[in-house]
Amino acid sequence: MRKEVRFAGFGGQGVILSAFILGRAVSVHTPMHATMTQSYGPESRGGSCEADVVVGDAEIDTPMVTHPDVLVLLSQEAATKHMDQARAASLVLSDVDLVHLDDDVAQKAHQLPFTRTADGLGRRIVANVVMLGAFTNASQIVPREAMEAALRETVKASTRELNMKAFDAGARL
Amino acid sequence: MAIANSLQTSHGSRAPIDKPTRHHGTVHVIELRCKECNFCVQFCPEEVLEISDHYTPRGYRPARVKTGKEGDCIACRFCEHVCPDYAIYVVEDSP
Amino acid sequence: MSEARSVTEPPNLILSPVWDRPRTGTQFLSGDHACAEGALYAGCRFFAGYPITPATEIAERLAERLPEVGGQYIQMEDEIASMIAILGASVTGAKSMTATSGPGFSLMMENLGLAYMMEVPTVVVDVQRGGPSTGLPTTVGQQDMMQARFGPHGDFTSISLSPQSPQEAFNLTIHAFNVAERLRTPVLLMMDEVVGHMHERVVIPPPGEIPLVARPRATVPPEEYHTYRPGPDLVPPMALAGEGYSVLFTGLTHDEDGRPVTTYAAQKVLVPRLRDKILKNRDVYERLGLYKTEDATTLVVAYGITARSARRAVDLGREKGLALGLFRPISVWPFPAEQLRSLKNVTKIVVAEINLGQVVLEVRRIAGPYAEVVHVGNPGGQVISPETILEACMSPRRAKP
Amino acid sequence: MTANAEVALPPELHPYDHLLRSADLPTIWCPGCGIGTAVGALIYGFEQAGVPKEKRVIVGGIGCSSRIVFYAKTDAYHTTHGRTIPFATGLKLCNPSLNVVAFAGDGDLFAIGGNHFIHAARRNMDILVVCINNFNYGMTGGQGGPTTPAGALSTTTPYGNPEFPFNLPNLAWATGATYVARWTTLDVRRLRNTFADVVNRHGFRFVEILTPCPVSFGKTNKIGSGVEEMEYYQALEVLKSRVESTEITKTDIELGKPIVVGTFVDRERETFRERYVRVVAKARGSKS
Repeated sequence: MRKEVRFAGFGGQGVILSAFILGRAVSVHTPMHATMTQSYGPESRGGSCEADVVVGDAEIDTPMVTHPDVLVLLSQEAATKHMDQARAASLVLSDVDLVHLDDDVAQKAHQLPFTRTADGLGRRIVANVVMLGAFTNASQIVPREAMEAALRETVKASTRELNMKAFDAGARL
Repeated sequence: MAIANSLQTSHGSRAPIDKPTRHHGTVHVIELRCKECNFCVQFCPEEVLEISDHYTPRGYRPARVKTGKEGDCIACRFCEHVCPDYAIYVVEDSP
Repeated sequence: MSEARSVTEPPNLILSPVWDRPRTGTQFLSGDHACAEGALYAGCRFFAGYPITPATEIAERLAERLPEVGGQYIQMEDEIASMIAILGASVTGAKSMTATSGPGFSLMMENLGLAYMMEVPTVVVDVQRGGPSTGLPTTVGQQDMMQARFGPHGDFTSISLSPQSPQEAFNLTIHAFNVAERLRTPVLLMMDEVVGHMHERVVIPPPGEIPLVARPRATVPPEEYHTYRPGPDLVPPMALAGEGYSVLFTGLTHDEDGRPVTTYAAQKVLVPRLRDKILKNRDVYERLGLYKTEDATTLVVAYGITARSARRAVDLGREKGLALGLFRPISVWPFPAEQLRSLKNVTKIVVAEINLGQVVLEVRRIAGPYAEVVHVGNPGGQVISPETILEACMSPRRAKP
Repeated sequence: MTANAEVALPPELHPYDHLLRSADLPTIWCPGCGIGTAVGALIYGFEQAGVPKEKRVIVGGIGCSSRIVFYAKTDAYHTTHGRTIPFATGLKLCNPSLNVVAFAGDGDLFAIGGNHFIHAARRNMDILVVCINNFNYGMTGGQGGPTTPAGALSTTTPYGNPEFPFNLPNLAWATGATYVARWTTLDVRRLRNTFADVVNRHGFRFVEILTPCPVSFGKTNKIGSGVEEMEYYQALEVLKSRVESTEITKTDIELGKPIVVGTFVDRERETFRERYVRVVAKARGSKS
């Protein structure tokens, strides 16, 4: 089994952190293997941003993602850039309020209100965690307990409760 | 030298740059190390030293104590301290 | 702080280095962070560096971690200062390291040469990015491999290691320190941007599980000691600063006492020994990764991140019935020539590396007489895909001229 | 007067022979060069201050001055051009019990190594930096450098130096040195006392020693031999035992003009080491 997951959005949305949590969940809390890579630009905020995670039951050879099985689109720029990949992907998640998809892709995509849900929790910054909840549910790549454990270990203690709430809200979307 | 001369440095200015205790000493020269730089000769406050007339195997004429000045060393050790080649030293005579 | 120190600790740090904060167990780390943890595990307690992408995370991790274990991090004014500061640290017995990328690596060359000449153990990490010059600061390259081999002026022999994963970055950093100490020589860890930034599972064993090697030390009294008199393994035992040996280290050509003797006679004793010390101790550092090479007739030679594409290419080729194998020099320099020659069935070698042809020159020198040697690469900026490597494996043999 | 040339000398004659690699004497320095005088003064300082022999470390760069490592019998490291200070930095940090002196020339410390000097001073690194300032690159035959006086002749300033030199005490003061003195090799007794005073102190200490370079600088600039350059100092020296910081800019060196010597800076500042030990305490305390 080899699953390629791509998170795409803009800097500041927690794209890389999302990939990190997924990678950590797999690597530390399951016997499976995961490799996380990221596009790394000079800008840390605002620019386009991608992070990839390859999950496999054997050691990952090349970590480079070319045909993502799962594509998470968090900005219009990312969606436009990756529309063809989205067409080929077996699972697409997007933020319904930020991203407009081509009709054929929209039909199969999980278009969900990540940002709006986070705003509902009072902190837009946890939109990515809402997304991770939805992703975990929809993708079935990694057990929910592993994701929750990785999330708990990654975020600051002071925001743990909020993050767990956001994850849960995402899983229920 | 020209500039130094223009400022009227004379041999009379050969005062030590600080005050030595008045003692007497015996000067020793390790001739093989001496490079004839003249520092000791020039700055000895008692003008005890001079350049000898023989050559070391390296082609230098080593410093030596002037004949008749053997008792004039005041053991200020300026020669020993200023010598860049560790070629001269003073043994203080026991009082 | 406690005066008690474990045997793996450098002897002289008054800050009393301790190893009570190992971050052991299963972690999810970048190659850069794994390298930093490897250094700590190996007993490195001094890091001098200058920030540069994509090696900065090593410095950042060590700035946080070194004081936790009683070690020292210092950010120097440039890479020149960083390189020589770690030599100053090492002559006291401390295990020291710096980390940089291409532009900084260039600045380190002169003092890297001094380390070879003075036989000072230390570890230099180069997380390679695309060059020349500022080039592609945030993307991958493997273009410093010949600089690792021949960067400093004069004759010397480089030991360069190249990890393909964060776990290997951890393990090879420890190996690099062990080799450096054992042979009294700098060791280069030639990472690349992808391995440096990529995160994977890294398992850090409890302290003591991976053996650590200490440098040969002076044991005779000072009056019998000669700073550069080699042992039978050609490595001179080292007296540290402050041990009362009045040691004399110089970058000038020197005799066994470290005295400068700038003659041909002295040079022809010293410089060949520095070479032979490395070449005759291959078992100390040589590491090789072989994959499906037993019956391979076409071999892919690749190191670092490229080796992982190459492994996929081998699998894809095998699915098509091709007898492909992967030859992965983990110690790239000195190149494991004998092992390459021992693969008797090989008639074609594809060297894949993210440059326009560097290690391929050495492979061609070794295997050119009996195998067709093909290079597949790019000028930096992107990992070579498995498909590209496979294509090179499948392309028809060139007609002999 | 003792031996003549043909008589074998006892191995130890000079009182410093046991502190020198005396088998390698005479030194390579030219007749009339003052570096050996400065080396002797430093050895005296170590002795007078009671620094244990095994704790003495001298780091040299490249150039005539760096040759100290081949004559002074201490742990000695002859490194690369300009890099004395960062080498000494790593060494001192990893064994703070050592008494570390970076001993180098004006070109080494202030041209190629200038950046290291200012940063080590800024950090207040715990080392003594000794600069043999002979106003030119002596070993390579007398090229102009960062301390060559304006208008002075050298092989690379054949029409007179168009550049202005560094005022080293001013630079050291401005960048954070805690102790700054300037002497000539003629002031050998004061120089010796200075070393005796500062080798055991903490922080970044800087001693500039104006030194004759008869073969390169002296001859070219019509000052003459080593002893004549010493006389030149004698004529021009102005001793100021303590220069106020606002006055330190008035210690520039110009050809034929008075040369101010003395102790210019003597102040307390926390050292890098002291501050870093607190970093360690914080890192260990807050993470346990």
